[in-house]
Amino acid sequence: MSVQELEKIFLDKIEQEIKIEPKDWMPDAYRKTLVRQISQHAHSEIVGMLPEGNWISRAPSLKRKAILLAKVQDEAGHGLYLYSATETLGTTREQTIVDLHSGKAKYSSIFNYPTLTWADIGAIGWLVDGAAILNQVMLCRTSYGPYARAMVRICKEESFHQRQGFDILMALSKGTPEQRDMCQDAINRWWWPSLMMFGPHDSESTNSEQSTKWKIKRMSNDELRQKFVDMIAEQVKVLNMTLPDPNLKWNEQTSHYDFGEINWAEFWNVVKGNGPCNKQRLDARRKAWDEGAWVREAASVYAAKRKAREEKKEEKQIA
Amino acid sequence: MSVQELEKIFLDKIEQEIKIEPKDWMPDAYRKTLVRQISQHAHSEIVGMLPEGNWISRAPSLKRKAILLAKVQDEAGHGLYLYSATETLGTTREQTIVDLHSGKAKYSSIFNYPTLTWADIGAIGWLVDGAAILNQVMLCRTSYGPYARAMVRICKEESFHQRQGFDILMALSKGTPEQRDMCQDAINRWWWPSLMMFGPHDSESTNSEQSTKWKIKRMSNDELRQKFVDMIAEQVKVLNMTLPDPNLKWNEQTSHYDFGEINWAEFWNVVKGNGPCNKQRLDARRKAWDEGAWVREAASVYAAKRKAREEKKEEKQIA
Amino acid sequence: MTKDTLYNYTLHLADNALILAQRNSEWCGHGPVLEQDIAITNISLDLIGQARSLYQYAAEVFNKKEGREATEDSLAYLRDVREFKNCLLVEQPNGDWAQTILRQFFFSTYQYGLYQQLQQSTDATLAAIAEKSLKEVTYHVRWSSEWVIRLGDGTAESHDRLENALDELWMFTGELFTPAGYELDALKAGFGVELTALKAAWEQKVNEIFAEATLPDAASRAGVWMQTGGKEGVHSEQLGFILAELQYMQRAYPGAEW
Amino acid sequence: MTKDTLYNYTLHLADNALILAQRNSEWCGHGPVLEQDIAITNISLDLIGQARSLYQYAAEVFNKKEGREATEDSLAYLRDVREFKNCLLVEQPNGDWAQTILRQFFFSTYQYGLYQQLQQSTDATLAAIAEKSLKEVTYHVRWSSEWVIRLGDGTAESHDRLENALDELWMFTGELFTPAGYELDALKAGFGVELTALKAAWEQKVNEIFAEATLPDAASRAGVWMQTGGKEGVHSEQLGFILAELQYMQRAYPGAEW
Repeated sequence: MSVQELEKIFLDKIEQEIKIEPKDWMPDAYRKTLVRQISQHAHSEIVGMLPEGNWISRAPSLKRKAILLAKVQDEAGHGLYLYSATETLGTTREQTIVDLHSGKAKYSSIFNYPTLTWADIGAIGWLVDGAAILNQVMLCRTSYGPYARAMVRICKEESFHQRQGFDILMALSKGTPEQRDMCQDAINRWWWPSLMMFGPHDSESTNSEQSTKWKIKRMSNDELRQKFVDMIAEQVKVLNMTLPDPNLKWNEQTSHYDFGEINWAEFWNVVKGNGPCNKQRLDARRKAWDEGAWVREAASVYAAKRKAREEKKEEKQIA
Repeated sequence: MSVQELEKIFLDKIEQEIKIEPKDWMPDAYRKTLVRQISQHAHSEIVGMLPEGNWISRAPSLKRKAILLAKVQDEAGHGLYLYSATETLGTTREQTIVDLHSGKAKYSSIFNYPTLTWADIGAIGWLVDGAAILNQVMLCRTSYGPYARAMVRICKEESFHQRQGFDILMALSKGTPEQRDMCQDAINRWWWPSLMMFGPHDSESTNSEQSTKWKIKRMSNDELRQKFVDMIAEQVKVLNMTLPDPNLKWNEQTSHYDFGEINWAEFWNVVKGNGPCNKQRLDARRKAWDEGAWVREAASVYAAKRKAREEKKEEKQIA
Repeated sequence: MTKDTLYNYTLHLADNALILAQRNSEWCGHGPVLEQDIAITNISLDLIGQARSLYQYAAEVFNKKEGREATEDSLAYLRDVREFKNCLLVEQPNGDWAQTILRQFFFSTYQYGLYQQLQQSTDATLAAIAEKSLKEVTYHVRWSSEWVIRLGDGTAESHDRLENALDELWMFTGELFTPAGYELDALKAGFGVELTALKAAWEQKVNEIFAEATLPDAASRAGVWMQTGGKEGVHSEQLGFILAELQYMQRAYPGAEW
Repeated sequence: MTKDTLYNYTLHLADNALILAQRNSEWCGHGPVLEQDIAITNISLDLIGQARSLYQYAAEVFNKKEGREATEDSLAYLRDVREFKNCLLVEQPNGDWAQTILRQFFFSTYQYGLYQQLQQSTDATLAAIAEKSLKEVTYHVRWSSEWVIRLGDGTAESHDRLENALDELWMFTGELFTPAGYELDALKAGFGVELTALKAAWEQKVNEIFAEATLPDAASRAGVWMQTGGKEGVHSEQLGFILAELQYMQRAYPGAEW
């Protein structure tokens, strides 16, 4: 078949909402876009373990410690699903990780902010996971089968995480004056970075158009962001807290909340590597990887030895 | 002069309380005994920095933090004086340290016990420095000049340290019930090891006799120990605390305190390397030394470069 | 005395679980392979679960006796280092992966024997916690055994590192089988476990796994002096630093609900 | 507002000194050479001394205003991470000797310029503290400068390590000269220092020492993004762990006298 014919079949499937599967023909650019997006998503899960992991040893109760530990572990699990999805596209986990460590691959910039107080763990659950979910719910219907299926599994756990985050803040909001301050302070620091998670305005977003055509994305950055603002602006009332945006206001005409302009200079600066924790995060990942090298090597050498022994045994039994 | 003549001069000096100086002839065994004893003393200062250093970051007030830091620093200074005294006998600091790290040289076994609470810092000052001082005061009159002079300097600071230790315990003894418990508990744990610091009974002490003849030592282990018990048994009353020895009792006839038998099995076991912290202490010293290797090398390479440059400059000026 | 014994004995079991969980959890996000990051975190979670059940029970025992309000969190977060009753083994630093693995293998193998006996405890709550935990511990033993074998029979480097871990940790294994006062009292009272009787089975398991891992057997270390004290609150200098982090929030915000 | 400004400004100066002292003191007993173990401890001691004077003064200011009982220790030991106002530089980990040296060199050179100006402060207490401290700081600058040169112009390894330290630390030097709100207010009120004016002299000193150390000059790093936030309480993740240790005793035993 000619490339044109293959491309037609591919586009028809997209049109008819038939998932593209690993063995199907697909345009190089589609494959590339997916590898970039899924691995970026995988890295976000893995790097995202660090800011929250920072509070595991100091979680203020045994129950909260267990919940946090389980949550960070879930993120490792999500990383695994997503690395597997990338592998179905012909890129190994190892290669993907090398790209992260070299700075070639990106991860969500939100994880370049520090977790300074326990309330940050609540704010991350509520705001960061809340923003992530909106994106992920959309991706449950993405056109590439393995990615969509990974997303279905992830979404279930993620909404659980968001509730847990909200629950942390709820406890703080009902607590002592110090706890309430801690809660408001965390919301103040995480609000704008959360809005940035949806990416640049649609008008500035270079990859969006093609991704939408291929049904990798099914909603625009600005649409998702608006949905998020509408959701959080309501939930924050339950906490008796406020969002740090004087321009936030319900708009009767649009039936949406209006909100202030994002500091895009900060966004691009953090993407470029200049956030408060970019270096720290990458250093931590590289260190874990480098210090684990001898472990991975031992495991693979042992596996080979064992396989060789078993084959020998089988040969003997046959002989 | 024959060896016999030299030896006679040497012994006459000892007899007449004239200090032996580095350039004087001395018997090999005298030199060896001194090197062993002074370097052991130096190592005790340096290793002794570790158990107390363990509480610098957690000292409970800024004032106490400063006092503790200054104290541990003084110990480093004492180490320096003593390494210098060893060097006057022809053994370099480096060689002495190598012997410590290989386990060939010893240090006072007391530092192989852990500092578990803040009260331990007080107990070390009061009991451990208190025991050390008795020994050191005696050594101010030791026959080898550089050693005696180092001791004079050390003694001044050490008695200051003992007062500071007592002061820590005094504050605790006047404090909350938890603080008083902490104080008594520390005394309970440090009392017996302090008594062991004076070494085996005179009847078991192999090096003592010759050392006494040479006036390196001027009091026996048991004499010093008795002096210590008599002193502490009085001071502990000021603290409203007790010593953990049911046999401790004033003896009208001897005008000394009687006290219970030391657990010599424990003593020898810790000397042999089996104390709670022997491995930890030596590992810490070795780590500091090994990780400092590149620093020492850089300093010496730079010094050489600089010297060469200065010589070149001088040559030019002359030419 | 039984109430005190039961309280102390239960705290000891809880402290063991909590401190090892705390140590293992330091790996979370920093493991050598993603799958093993997940596995070691799982073990942490199991141990925190055990610790919570045990602290809850200890609090119940305490409150009945004292008429005061201990909770799982007050017991975990508001006792200082001399009141903690965990054995020295669990507070040792993670070191490298070999040291973490070996610590887990030693401890889980011990805990397996302990909980098997504790299932027969005359104290129904302890028996139930032991029974419930045994399934988890069985997995911990298997997982850590496999890793001991993998590292011992892997590369020269992994073998060396495992031997090094042995040098670090062997001296803390004797305490597992040296009963503290409350353990002897618990045994007399009928709800405790005869620790010395567990030792033979523990050594057998260690030797079996060490043989596969091409490590010398336990007998080769017969001369090593065994450290004790942790169970009676005389710890290594490590524990104070663990508690400083663990307890910071509860100490800094007394009485707050989280 | 002046009282608040004075309080915050003084706390900021105190926090800088305390946190760097705490960091440096981690070396005590673990230095590369005995003489340098003593030297870095000396610097710690000087900084604790400065911190104490400053906290005492901040407490005085606070107590006059609030009629409450702040002390040097309540200020050092009972504020949480968001209330600390030290710059990011001083809370960075010790790393190796090169990193510790470079951190000290950057900070002391800054502090030298700062205290020189502060001697002229309209606030007599701050002026007196600055004057008293300046002698110490002069020595800190000299000592750390000598080490920067020694490491930069020493071996290939020491040079590399120093360059690596530069990569770690340069991004935290901008904050030194970026005034926080209370610094601007302090300047307006007449007792503060014009930070931006200190920068040129700082860079000149850095360049001079870097030249001797065979390191590229400051201009070569002109593109590096400067991190800020510490002075306003937005710290790195390091500080929480520093405080957990630093404050443990005061938190665990509230109200006790030591």
